[in-house]
Amino acid sequence: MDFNILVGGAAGQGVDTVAKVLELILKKQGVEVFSHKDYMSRVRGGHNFHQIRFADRPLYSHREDLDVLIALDATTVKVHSSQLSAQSVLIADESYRTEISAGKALWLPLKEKAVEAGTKLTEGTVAVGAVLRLFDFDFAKVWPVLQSLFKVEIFEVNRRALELGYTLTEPQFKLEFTESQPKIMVTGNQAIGLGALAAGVSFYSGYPMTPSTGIMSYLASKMEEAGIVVEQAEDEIAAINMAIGASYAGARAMTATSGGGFCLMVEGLGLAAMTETPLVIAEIQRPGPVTGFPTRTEQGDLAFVLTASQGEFPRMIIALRDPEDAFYQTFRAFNLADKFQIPVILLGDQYLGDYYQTIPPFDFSGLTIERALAGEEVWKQTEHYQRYKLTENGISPRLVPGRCGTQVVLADSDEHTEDGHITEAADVRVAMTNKRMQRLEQLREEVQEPWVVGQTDPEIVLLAWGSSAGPVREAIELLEEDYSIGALIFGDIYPLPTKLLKDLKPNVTMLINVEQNATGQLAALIRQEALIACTHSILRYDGRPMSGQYISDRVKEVISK
Amino acid sequence: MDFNILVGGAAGQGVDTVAKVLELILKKQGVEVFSHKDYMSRVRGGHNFHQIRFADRPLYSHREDLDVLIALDATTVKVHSSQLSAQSVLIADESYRTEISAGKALWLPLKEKAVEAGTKLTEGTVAVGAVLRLFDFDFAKVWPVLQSLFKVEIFEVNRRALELGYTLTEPQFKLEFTESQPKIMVTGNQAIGLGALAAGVSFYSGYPMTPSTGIMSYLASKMEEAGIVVEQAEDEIAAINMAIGASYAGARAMTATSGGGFCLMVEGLGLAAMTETPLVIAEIQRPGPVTGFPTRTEQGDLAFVLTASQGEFPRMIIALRDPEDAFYQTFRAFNLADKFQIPVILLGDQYLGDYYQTIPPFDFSGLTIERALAGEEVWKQTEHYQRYKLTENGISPRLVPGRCGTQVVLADSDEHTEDGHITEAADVRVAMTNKRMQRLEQLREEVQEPWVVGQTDPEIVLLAWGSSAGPVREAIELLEEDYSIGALIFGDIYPLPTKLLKDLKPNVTMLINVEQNATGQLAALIRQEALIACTHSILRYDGRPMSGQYISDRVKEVISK
Amino acid sequence: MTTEEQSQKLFDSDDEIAWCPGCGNFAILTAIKTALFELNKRPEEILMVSGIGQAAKLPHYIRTNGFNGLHGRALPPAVAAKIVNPELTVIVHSGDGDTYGEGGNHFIHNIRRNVDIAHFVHDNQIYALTKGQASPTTALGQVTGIQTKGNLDQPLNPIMLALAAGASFVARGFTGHQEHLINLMKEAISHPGYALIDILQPCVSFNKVNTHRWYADRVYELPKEYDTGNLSQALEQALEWGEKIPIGIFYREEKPTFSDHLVWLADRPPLVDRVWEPRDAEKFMKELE
Amino acid sequence: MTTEEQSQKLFDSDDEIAWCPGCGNFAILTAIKTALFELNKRPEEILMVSGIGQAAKLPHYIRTNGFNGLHGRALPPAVAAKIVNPELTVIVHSGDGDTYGEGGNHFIHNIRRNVDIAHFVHDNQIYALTKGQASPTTALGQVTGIQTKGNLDQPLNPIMLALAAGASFVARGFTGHQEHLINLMKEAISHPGYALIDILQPCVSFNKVNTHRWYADRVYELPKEYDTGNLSQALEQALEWGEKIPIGIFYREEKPTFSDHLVWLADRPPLVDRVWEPRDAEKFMKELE
Ligand SMILES: Cc1ncc(C[n+]2csc(CCOP(=O)(O)OP(=O)(O)O)c2C)c(N)n1
Ligand SMILES: Cc1ncc(C[n+]2csc(CCOP(=O)(O)OP(=O)(O)O)c2C)c(N)n1
Ligand code: SF4
Ligand code: SF4
Ligand SMILES: [Mg+2]
Ligand SMILES: [Mg+2]
Repeated sequence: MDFNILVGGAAGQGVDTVAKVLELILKKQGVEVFSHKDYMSRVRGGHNFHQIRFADRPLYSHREDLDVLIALDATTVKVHSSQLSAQSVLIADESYRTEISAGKALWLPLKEKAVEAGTKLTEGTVAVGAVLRLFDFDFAKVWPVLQSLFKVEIFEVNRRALELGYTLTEPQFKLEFTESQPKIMVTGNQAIGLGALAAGVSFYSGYPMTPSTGIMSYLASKMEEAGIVVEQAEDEIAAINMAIGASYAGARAMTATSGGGFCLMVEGLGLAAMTETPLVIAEIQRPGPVTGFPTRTEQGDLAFVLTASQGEFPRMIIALRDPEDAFYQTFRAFNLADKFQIPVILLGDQYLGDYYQTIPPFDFSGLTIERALAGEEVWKQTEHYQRYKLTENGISPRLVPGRCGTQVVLADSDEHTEDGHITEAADVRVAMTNKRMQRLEQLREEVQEPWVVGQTDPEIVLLAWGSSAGPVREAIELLEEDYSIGALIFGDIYPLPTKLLKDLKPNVTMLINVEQNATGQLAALIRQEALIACTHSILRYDGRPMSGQYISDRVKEVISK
Repeated sequence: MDFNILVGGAAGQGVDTVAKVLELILKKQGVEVFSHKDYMSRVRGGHNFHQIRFADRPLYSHREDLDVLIALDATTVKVHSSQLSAQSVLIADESYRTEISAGKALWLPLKEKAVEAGTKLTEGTVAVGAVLRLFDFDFAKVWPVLQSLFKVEIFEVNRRALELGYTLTEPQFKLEFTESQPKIMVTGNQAIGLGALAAGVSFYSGYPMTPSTGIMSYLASKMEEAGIVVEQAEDEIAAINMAIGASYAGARAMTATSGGGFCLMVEGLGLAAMTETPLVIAEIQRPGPVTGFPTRTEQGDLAFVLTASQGEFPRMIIALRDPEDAFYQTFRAFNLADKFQIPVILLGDQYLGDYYQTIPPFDFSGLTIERALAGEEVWKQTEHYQRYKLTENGISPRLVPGRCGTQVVLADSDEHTEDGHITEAADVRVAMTNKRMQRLEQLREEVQEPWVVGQTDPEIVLLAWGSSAGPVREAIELLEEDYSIGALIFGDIYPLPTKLLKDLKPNVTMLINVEQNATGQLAALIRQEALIACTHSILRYDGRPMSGQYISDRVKEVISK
Repeated sequence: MTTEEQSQKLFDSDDEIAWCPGCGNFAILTAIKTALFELNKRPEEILMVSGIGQAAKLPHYIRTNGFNGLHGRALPPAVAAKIVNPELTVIVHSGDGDTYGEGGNHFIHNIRRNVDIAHFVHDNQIYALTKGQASPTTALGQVTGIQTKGNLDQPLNPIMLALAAGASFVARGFTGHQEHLINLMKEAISHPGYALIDILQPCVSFNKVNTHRWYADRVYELPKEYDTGNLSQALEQALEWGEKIPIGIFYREEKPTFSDHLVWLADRPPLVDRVWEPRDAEKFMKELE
Repeated sequence: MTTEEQSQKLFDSDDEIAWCPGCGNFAILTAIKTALFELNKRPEEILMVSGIGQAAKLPHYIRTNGFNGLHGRALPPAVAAKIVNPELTVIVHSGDGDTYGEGGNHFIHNIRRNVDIAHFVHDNQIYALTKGQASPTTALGQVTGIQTKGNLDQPLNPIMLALAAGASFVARGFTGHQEHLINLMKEAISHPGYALIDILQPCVSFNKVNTHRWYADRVYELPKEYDTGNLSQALEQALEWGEKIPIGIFYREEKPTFSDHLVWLADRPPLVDRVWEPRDAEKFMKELE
């Protein structure tokens, strides 16, 4: 069982609500859900849609071919009816009636029934009812969902609308699934927020920027319960500098933004590194340059964050692969930042940030917060504490100001002595640079090798990173019957883990980087770090995410050339 | 003939004046001069020095071993007397008398004679007199220099001081040189400024930041004569956005900064690219991260500027190799920016920016300003003008607002249509991305291969870029008698010209990147772009520039290992 | 045809407007078109500059030259373009977040420059395009999707701030007083030097506090007798915000503009028309000999 | 021992001072040490935050906790540190360029936050560390190495700006009135909320206009009778700059500070002492089931 429903309409028409209702009803039915949102950078009008896919096995990506198309306006019919196949069903109000080339069109009195239910605003709910009937849904599980979503005042009218819709269609598809383990349904941005909460983040400063804002609003919604501060800064420069100040003062601190905001954080990134202040930054990519496509997806900022800021310093970059990975890696990022006293950048993107996926609940039992702060033995010493003490492993014992007896803590952005004072000495400079860079070498040992998917010792190897993980995994599933194919999917991306890359067998005939950008940024990094060149590349840069099917098709194209 | 004089003292002691007097006198004598400045980030006190080298043949770098050491304080004696050899002479006031390990110490009554001349402030001038006598200088050429440097009020007392100093020593060194062609003496920053003036820059906005400020003050000193505007912005964000606005409006515009300021320009860089507004940015590097060593030198920002800003777009990066190169490349940068409607980044550093070198006068006759603006045929057309028209070569005809009849010019930072209107269309996105990136391919054809120095088909090849050009050239001169050695010195660095790299003969046994940074940024770029890995590297990152001798010594070390 | 209709014709853009029905921005768009028409301006003489936000989309919806730059960075390119080509009528349209938040530093410092541009802030007291976070003018305590416990930062008073920074023309308008707004715009455009109008602009989608009604109930036009030349009084007047909200010109003063200081350019053509050959710079090289 | 000597002892740093002999910064350093001593503060209770510039070197020259960050960015880390650990006495020392130029946006917006910190601006009306360019407070027309035709931008009035942005404590000091300055500092540090002192600080190396003499001839202390609680009067008073320059507290008001708004943290330990286990977040996951 693997179904795909698209609901589309103009912004402000309630597309989001219809999607939310469907997602939750599906989740409560116990099926696996993968729901992807495509929206424009406007508040009313335009064309937005959700593709809600559900199945009886875990789903890793959206799909483009539809089983059901719910069109809340004529544009949706026009734009999406080409995604219908012979077995599909189109549901739309009869006023949009037109010719479609494939599938069964149900031109229903949605608007009329909505008015009958109480208000024309429930047109979408009527459509949901019609869809539920198509799948012969268990109604008992529907009401609680409706109740949780709608305020009492409007629950009744929506209930009526749903029921009216239910009468408009006949069962057509067959749901097949076994009751499964309890699941959570979560977006990448929520998972990042939750991972940060688990890690004990207590100070978040940020500036709104699509598609990263979800992280901030998620954390802001937990301010009271978690007992933390989430503050909107005047700009991204303030956001990162505030987070650094908070971290220096002893809090676990975080900020998030998208590429444009990250531009303004670049100097602060260097400040975190130079002052050796732990910091976690989530960069949720959208297509650039600059304003670009504010609400769409791309993996175009890897090269940028790799070397952002002047001079040289250690940093860790983790590309988030799916919501589950996002949770655990965000948690890990805080520990790594503390352990190495460095900035850690989490690279997400709009696709990952916004899609909903059902996954098993996170396991909190294995998580331990490791602050790596120096203890009393350091601050009770009689000598003056030295923030930047040269040590064997390049990590100076870290104390928190006002929490270390009569010691004081001096942090400095100039090149500095072990005490943190400005210096101009050549030898101190060399020692401090070595001390900083030494931790990059340690990081190289800490990094996790990419996920390995598909066959062992395959002839065709796909290389991917971040949110392409799911689609690539699905592509491999589609391809592995016919081809000797596998994939390496990078999460830790800088320093680049190169063991598996270097272990690739000589029988590899095609090495294909699969990326959501125009230049192949992972491929460039691999050339630089491992001297390995990809033979082919699959690049998408129109702002739309790759699905498993898309990748599979493109791989076949490449092979057949 | 090849002499080296160091003059050192505390900031505010007149070290700069002594150096200036010596440099100018030397230049007027007709010798070649290379004078390098080492200064601290403070206004008074500390320890500053100039190393003034002169010879009867072109000089490409400073030297560390001294013929004459002028110490205006005890620190200078302490720090620099180790640079003296048996034949060298130390000149210092008798009050600093101490043991030195090599060379002849002349402990002279400099302070006393200064007071005798009229004011103790002329101590340095007395020392200059003593030095002139050491070299038996032609006095006739000295007075005009003094007159040009000192206001009438203080000329007399300085003249007296010089004469008094002249009586304190005896000739010791022999000047040997033939009268040569007229020369100019210029720093890298001045050369950049002059190149920009020649190219017709008429709007410069910047924010002070060492070591880039020299460009701004040079241009500011020509405001009236050149009829241009130089405006200090409130911050670097404003600086670059103003320059972009000026360029959009039709002026040739420029900004300059150092790494920290460039951090704040990163988003603006993308804006220039996305709006296809020509822009020239000089990034004069200093050691980072962040504040780092404000007045010292490093080549640590190459990796940063290579990929700064989110998303992907064409840019051109030119590393400036010496003042002469700085002039011509700055001029060229404006033409390239206009031709391809892209940002062009000039990478300099403190060493290049501040050292004085005598060079042949620039040849203005070969320079042509190419604005590459569209003409009447475009704006007189009846259709509406499209700023981002898709054309075969990816370059849209560019018009200037208010200078194209009744047409209007719309520039946009979002992804846009050919008209410049915001779009969300996937196909337009792809077309526009291709259009932008297409120019990168054209740039690849435009780039200049690196300078080739040393032997043909050598076994040892040094790879260097930017301001290391001079020192590497000198190192090759020192080494080529004993070794089969040569060097490639990159000016155009992105897109990286790879022809000569790929043409390297198989007999190359050692490929050594020579860089002023800790990680080998050129080597990384070469791995990425040409899949060629260096076998060794020589890296210096203590903020001090490499001299030819330094590189030569390090090369020998590498070879002997 | 009415002025409005004529202006629509002259300044009509073929771009589809993406604002919500009922948005205050429509009134501003109509007002600026009408003001420009009544001032006898031609599309090609105008340059509209904006940052990013709902307000900042305006340059797409009017047919003039346009530069839609970065969020918060409308002013720097605007003043530079004006310096390069003083014949352009340069107008900045941007949001309250754009101008006073991300762009706050340029706001203050461009007031100091006093370049001859007009600056129209669509002040809906909210970040609209990003879906409703507090802006620098959002009331203390107002709850939003991010200010879940109420806005923690006291709001800025743009009028006060502009006066304190030394602006030579400071006004407040309201989208509900269309004629008044058109007149303000005409005055601002005609004023030599930097001219600010903070325009109260209801956002029907995200600001449910400062609605059209809310504003309409409070605003009143500064009386004819009000002396626009008295800075102390203007500062006093600017403090009024609450039960009653004054609109109109708070302060106006003629003082030297940025270009008045560029005395060395006085007899020269605008920079955009500068004629220059590389050889013209040779004299500067001579100084280095 | 005098207070000054005692304070020197307690707060003495072993770092060598890199300021020029005769620089006004020395007086500020002595004043802050004395003020802290007289307030019975201990080095470890204090956090000194600065940006980059001559003024911004101060945290190196005093033995307290210190955060010497980026040019223009002293305020953001300072307020954040205070939010995380309200027990720290947080003081920002930075230059006029740092604060009003590069950092202008943080200046305005942190006034809005009203976090309980003191902010001491060493206002030498020049960019000193970079060798003498105009700062936002440099006079119109003043010639420098970059303002070769005279400064083109009219100066900011920091007092006015702070008042307009809603600061709860606004004062001006002068390095030549040491006792007065020490008292101002003590008041500012004790003030609950954001407290600004703009300190007139002669730069002997680069500002040959606003010399010690120049200031000394002009400054006068606001009289005892001056009412520090009257905003309109403060604005009026702030306009005075020229033949006479008032120093002292222009305005002071007790209003809720940033932490007063954090009601949900009221009964909890400071964030720096927050006790938290990953499991404590599990409840948030339950909401996603
Ligand atoms: C550097 C950067 N940061 C953040 C954003 C996201 N952003 C776009 S518009 C906007 C706020 C707009 O608010 P306002 O200026 O008041 O305009 P409105 O939408 O209310 O008209 C923000 C935060 C961005 N585009 N660039
Ligand atoms: C991002 C950035 N831009 C520019 C600089 C260079 N810079 C250092 S200090 C300074 C000006 C300092 O002036 P001010 O704050 O008035 O301090 P002062 O030296 O006068 O005490 C500048 C422009 C920098 N360090 N970082
Ligand atoms: S969101 Fe608000 S400001 Fe934006 S278009 Fe809609 S009503 Fe206007
Ligand atoms: S340059 Fe000016 S501000 Fe800096 S230390 Fe010297 S006198 Fe003080
Ligand atoms: Mg707004
Ligand atoms: Mg200053």
